[in-house]
Amino acid sequence: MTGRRIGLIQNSKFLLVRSSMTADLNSYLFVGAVLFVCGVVCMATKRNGIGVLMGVELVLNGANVNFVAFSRYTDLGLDGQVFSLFVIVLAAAEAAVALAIALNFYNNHLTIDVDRANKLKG
Amino acid sequence: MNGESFLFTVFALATCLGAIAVVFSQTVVRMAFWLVISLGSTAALFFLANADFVGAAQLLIYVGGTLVLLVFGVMLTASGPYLKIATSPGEIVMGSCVGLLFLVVVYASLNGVNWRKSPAAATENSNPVVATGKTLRPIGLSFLGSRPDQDLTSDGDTLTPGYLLPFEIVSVHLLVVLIGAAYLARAKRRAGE
Amino acid sequence: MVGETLRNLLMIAWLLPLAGFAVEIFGGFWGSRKSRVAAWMSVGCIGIGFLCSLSALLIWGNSNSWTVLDHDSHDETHVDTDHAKPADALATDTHPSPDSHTSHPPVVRGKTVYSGTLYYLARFGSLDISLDYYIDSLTLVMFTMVTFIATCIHLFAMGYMSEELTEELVDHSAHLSNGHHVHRPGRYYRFFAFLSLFCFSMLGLVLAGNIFQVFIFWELVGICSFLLIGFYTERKSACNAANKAFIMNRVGDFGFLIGLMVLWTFFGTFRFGETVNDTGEVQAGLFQMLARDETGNVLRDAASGDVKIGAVTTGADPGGNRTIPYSLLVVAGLGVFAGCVGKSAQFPLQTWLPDAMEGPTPVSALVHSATMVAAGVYLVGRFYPMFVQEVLLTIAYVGCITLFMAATIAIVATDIKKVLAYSTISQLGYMMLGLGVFGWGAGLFHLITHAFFKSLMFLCSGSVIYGCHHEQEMPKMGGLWRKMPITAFTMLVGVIAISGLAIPGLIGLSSVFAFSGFFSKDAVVATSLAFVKDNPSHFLLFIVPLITAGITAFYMFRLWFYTFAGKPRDQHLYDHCHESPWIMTGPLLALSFFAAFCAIGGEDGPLYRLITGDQPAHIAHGIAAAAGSGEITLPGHDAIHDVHGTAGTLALIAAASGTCLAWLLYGTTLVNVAEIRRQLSGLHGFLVDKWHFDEMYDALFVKPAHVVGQGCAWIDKTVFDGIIHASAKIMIFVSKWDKLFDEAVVDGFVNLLGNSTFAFGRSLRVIQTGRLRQYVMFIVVGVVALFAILFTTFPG
Amino acid sequence: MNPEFLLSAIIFAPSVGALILALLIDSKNTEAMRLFAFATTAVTFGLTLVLWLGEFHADAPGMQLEVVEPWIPTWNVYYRLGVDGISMPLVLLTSLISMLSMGASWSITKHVKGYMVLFLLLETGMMGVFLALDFFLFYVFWEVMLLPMYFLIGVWGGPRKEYAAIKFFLYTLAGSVLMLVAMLMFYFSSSSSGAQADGFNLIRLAEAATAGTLLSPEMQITAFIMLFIGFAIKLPAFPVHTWLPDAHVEAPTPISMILAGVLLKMGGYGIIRIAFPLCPYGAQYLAYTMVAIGVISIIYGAFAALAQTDFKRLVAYSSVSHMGYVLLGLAVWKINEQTGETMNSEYWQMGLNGAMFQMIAHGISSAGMFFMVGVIYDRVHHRDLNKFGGLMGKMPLYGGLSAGLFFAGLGLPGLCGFIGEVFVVLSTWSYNPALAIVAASGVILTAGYILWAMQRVYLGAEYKGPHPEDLTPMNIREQSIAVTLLALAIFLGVYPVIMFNDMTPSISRMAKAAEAGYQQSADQLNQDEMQAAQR
Repeated sequence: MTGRRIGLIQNSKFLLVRSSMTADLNSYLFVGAVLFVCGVVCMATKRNGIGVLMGVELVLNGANVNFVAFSRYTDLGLDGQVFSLFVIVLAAAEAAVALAIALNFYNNHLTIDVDRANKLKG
Repeated sequence: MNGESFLFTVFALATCLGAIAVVFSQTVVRMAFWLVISLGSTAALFFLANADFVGAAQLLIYVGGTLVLLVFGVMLTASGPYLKIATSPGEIVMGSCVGLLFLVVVYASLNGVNWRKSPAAATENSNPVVATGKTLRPIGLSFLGSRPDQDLTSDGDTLTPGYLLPFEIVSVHLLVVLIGAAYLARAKRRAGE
Repeated sequence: MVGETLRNLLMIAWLLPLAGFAVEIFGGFWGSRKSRVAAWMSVGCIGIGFLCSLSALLIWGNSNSWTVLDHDSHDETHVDTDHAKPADALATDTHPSPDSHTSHPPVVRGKTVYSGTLYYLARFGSLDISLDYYIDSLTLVMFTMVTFIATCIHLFAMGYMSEELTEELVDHSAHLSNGHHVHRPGRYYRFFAFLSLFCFSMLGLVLAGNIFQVFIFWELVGICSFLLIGFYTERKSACNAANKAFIMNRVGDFGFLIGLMVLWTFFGTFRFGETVNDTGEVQAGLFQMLARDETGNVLRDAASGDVKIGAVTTGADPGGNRTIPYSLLVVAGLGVFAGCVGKSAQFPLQTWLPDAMEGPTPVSALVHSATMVAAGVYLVGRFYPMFVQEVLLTIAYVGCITLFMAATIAIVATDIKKVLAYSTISQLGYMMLGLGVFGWGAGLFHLITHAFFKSLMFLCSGSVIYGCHHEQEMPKMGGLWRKMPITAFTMLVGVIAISGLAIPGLIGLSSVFAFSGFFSKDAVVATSLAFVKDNPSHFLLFIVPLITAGITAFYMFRLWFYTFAGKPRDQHLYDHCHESPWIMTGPLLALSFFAAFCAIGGEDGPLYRLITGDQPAHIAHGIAAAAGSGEITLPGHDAIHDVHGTAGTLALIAAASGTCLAWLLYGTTLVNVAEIRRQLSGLHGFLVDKWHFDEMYDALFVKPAHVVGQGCAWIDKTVFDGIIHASAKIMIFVSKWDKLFDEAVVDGFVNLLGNSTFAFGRSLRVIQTGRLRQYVMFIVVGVVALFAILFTTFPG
Repeated sequence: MNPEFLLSAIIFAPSVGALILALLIDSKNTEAMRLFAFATTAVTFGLTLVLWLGEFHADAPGMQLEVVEPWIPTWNVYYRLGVDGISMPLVLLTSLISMLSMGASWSITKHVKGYMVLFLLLETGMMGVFLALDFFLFYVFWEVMLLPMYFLIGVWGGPRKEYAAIKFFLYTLAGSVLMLVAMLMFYFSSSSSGAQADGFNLIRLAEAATAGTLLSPEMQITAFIMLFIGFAIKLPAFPVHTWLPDAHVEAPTPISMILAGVLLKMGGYGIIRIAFPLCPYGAQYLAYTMVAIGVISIIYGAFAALAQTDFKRLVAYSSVSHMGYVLLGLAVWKINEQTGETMNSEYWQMGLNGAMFQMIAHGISSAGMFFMVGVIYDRVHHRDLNKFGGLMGKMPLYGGLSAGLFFAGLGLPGLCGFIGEVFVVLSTWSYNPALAIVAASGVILTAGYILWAMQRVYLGAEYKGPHPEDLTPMNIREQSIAVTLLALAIFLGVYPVIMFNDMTPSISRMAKAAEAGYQQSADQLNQDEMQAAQR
């Protein structure tokens, strides 16, 4: 019980200490987290297929921010940047494919509402 | 607060707020707008983190390419001038709550990890190569198989080789995706017509 | 050598009828119903048998120089000679016998008893059961008598049964359900086949060398009797009578079997006489094992009172120092006698014989008067050495009751054959009585004479029935002597013979002129008088036969008067009746000759001497009363001889008065018979109903047997099957519950598992919305939850 | 032929025939199938004759022509065959009755092929039971015989065939379960004493029982009761006889012949081959019970027969009555209570021989009786005794032959039934006079029910039942079957020693071994008591 409490206190300390933003690892990571969470929430709430796609982009960007931050503030080196480059490239490819799918969907359903794509409903 | 911190704060806020705006925007066009803001700010953050090339790539590919694609998508699928498919308020509230909770979890996890790998590196703030800010050439070299950022004297097992092969794979992958996307998106008769 | 010759001759006589039977029954005679070949074959077989028997008798007599007929020394010598020399099996006379039980010096008459083994049925260790032969004077006399009478009757039957010689015979006594008579092919050949089989069985019975073999042929004559009584299978009464005869005989045989069991258990052999087995060992027979002391009583163990077995036997001693309880010896004797009661129709098993008259008349003559029914008497005589006083007394009383009862019924019978049947029973009672009161010779003497005159009378009645077209009721006859004189007068010979009439000679009874019946009945009555003199408390054993002698004369003459004398009562019948052909009257004449003269000389005559040639050793001197043996004195020859004159006179008086009464009632019209009958209607009804024996047996045995049978079947059906069915039902019930358990619990559990899994999956289906966005939400929530768990579990 | 092979050939010749019949002969050609099946049974009969006349030595008491091959070695189960004076007559009887009843099977018109195949399998089972010397093998054949019988009754039977078949099956199965338990008792008993390899060997087990080392006296009683119930059901003895009337009534004629002629003998055979030698103490201990059951069976069966109106049922109850004599003869084993010595051993042997002979005799006479009933049933299709009559006039030859066979059943001297019955009864007095008298009274009842039945069926003025026009004379096939049976009945009745010669040495040996075994067990008990008293 004690250990758990300590953990919770430590976690809450990180949350509470954030009074000012400095360009350190944690700040980047926080930005990445915000991007990631926003992307996820976007995916979860948008009924528009394009919106969902945008959420995906946000998620990928969040990841990218993290990669770059690690590259900058740890001894990881260039790997982080290289990975974020790959992510960007793949995100582009994904966007292209996803858009193609969305177009197909639109062609078939005359809408882009993803809630209509419930053929997999159990 | 030095300049870097100021700039970071500004762009970080822009990024975050843009992303949040994307979430809460109701029309696709606005979402796209806010997304541009967010992604652009992210590119700025990349520049701040000494990742020049990545930042450039971000601007070029994302803001330039992907968003154009998105906008095309919006235009191609929008039946009205401004496509609006409303999300119910309850969903938004619930999504926000879950999102906040998720943020707490993610951030707590991130903070709970000591990201600095070795005790020796613990004192160092960053990789020396990255710390110099000149990363363009090393990235190019790393794509060609050479890793100037790595300490060759250290244990060979931890060394990462260059990214020549992944690079080639990605290029082929892009080609495949292009063809595939083109195939998928080709004009077809609509169902029922 | 004499033994072998005798054996071979008698075996020819014995087996020829069997061969005849086989040929007749399987010979395809059903193809030619009109052929008399089968009958001639049968007559030939039995005729050759008669010749063989006769020559055997002659050879036997010559082998001992006819000393058996020796007039002077007879009374003295035969006593000492008969079993003093033990019977020897296969003619090796190298066994000197210790004459320990007789005080007289042995007078060697030559070997007279021959016994031996034909073949073994089975052997178990020292026990063996075989077919034997036992040849002595009695055997030979019986053989000769049986074959002679059988030959006569066969010849008679050829005429009597001639109406069977047709392809379609109308049986007027058998009716179909539509009222018509039965039409059937004639069965001439079958009748003679059965007769041959009977002759074989009867001769086997006489030749038998052991009591078990007697039992075998006992049953065989029984079945022959069954077949012959039931010859008219279409007649229900005939079938019933056949069944009744066989089953009542079986009742007697049940007792016989008990006797056999006792004998077998304690003596270990069934043989009468000594035999040499195939290892050359001399085996004692029953007669040797049961020794008697000089008073005629059986030797008994002083301490226990048990009877010693094999006390004085020679050679190998199969008995050792074994004993048999005296009571069991009595049981054995009574058991064997029970068989004789059944076979000889004695009280209380007498009821089958009158019914047996349903068979053709030659059958009645041969089987049911002359031979088979006499077999019981023969067996008592043959088995005499094994009977102790109590058994003999029982025999005497059974005979006494029977002779009286049957005679009374005969008075009122109107069917000519029924009268003769009751007369037969009565005369068999005389024989039993004679044997029972220690008149061994007298009883068997009466057996032989009776066989002649009774078969004669039956054949005469057969001739009457034949002549009257199967009318058997005497009230419809009358005056027939004019139409059928030969029959009438031969019948009269028989009637006089059975009645015991005689013309007293000038010098007392010794030179009396009489027919055979007088002498033999006289002998019986004399013996019983001697017995009663010694044992006054059993006076009935003399009084009853004496009275019955009168009754006998009465009913026999009644029969004759009714049938042959007076005026015709049924003119139609009278007009159509005729004398029988020669093939039937010939045998009548032959038999009447023997019926009249076979016993000439009485107890000094050749027949009596022949019969008693090999009589048991203890007969001559009687048996003195001994403690524990019934306390009865049995008379010896001397005692009998003393009272002979008295008894003969009394018997003659009784017979004469009976004859006179019959003449008064039926020969003249002086007395109205119907009036007497009406006045005595109660008694008359009682007698007509045969003392109600049939009803009594029906109520006592037949009905209860059926009830018990039904009960057993019911028990089987309800109780045992009920138990089975109940257990089956319980099984089904249990299995139903088992099924329920299986379905509810075991299957239920599995189904529950499946159903709950299904339901859970179904409920999960709700969250499988197909909505992408929700999935993302779930992932997020899931991740959050996972991390929450992670944090709470590993807080560090 | 190799003598050892001969026994196997006898057992399996019918199976081979069945196989050939099943595979090679066209189902439509019924006549060919019948002829072939008949030829198979005839060959089997010929083989048994070869065995009897050529190979079998009547005067040798022990097992002959033994065959031993491992079958299931891990369980010590062997394929062990042999023949002695006890099984030889029964083997002969089995093959003969099988052949004759196959001859009677011409009346079967339904599913001829199946019938023939099952019939031949049944014969294999029966032969196996009589020839097996391994308990396990015996048991297997015992069960092998059961199934074809079930189907033969259940498929080709009368109106209540299913009921009868199941009744038969369950009864017999209940018995064989008890037998199985007893078998395992012997097996484990012998394996605990180290003689595991002989755990199913009937010869060795019997030797061990003679030496008193197989089972303790108490266990012997238990084992004997189980074996006895199993065999008594088959025999059948009162009160477990009720399957018999139903089975007989419903079974087709040839199967009734087999059932009465052979199957019932297995009960008696089992008692004399297994129960007595393996549990001599138990056998002696229960001798009185067995004698009493035998006597009750005799009287009860006769009474029940008296009440029947169904011709076949009557004959079936007569079987109960007659098989009572078998049980009676087997059990008249009297001992001296003090010393344990057998008293009047020769009378017991006579009883045993009489019982064995009664089995043979009953096999012939009852098969004949059932056949005769079947002949008339084939013609008029009913069996109601009250609706017959006059057959003697309508069918004289049939009537005559029937009369002969029924007289054999009645126990008429000169026919086979007499010898067995009377020998058994004669040996009984030395055991117990009272029971002997009751048993002897059976002769009256037997005469009663048989004669009464004959009167109702054969005698009388006219036939009272339906289909009088179908009362045609017997054909040659029927005649030859009936004549064969009657000739045998006469031959065995006149010259029984031909069977006794074969049986006596083996039976005497068995009896002596059982006596010794009893003596051992009794001594053992006495010693135990003395020791207990000393303490």
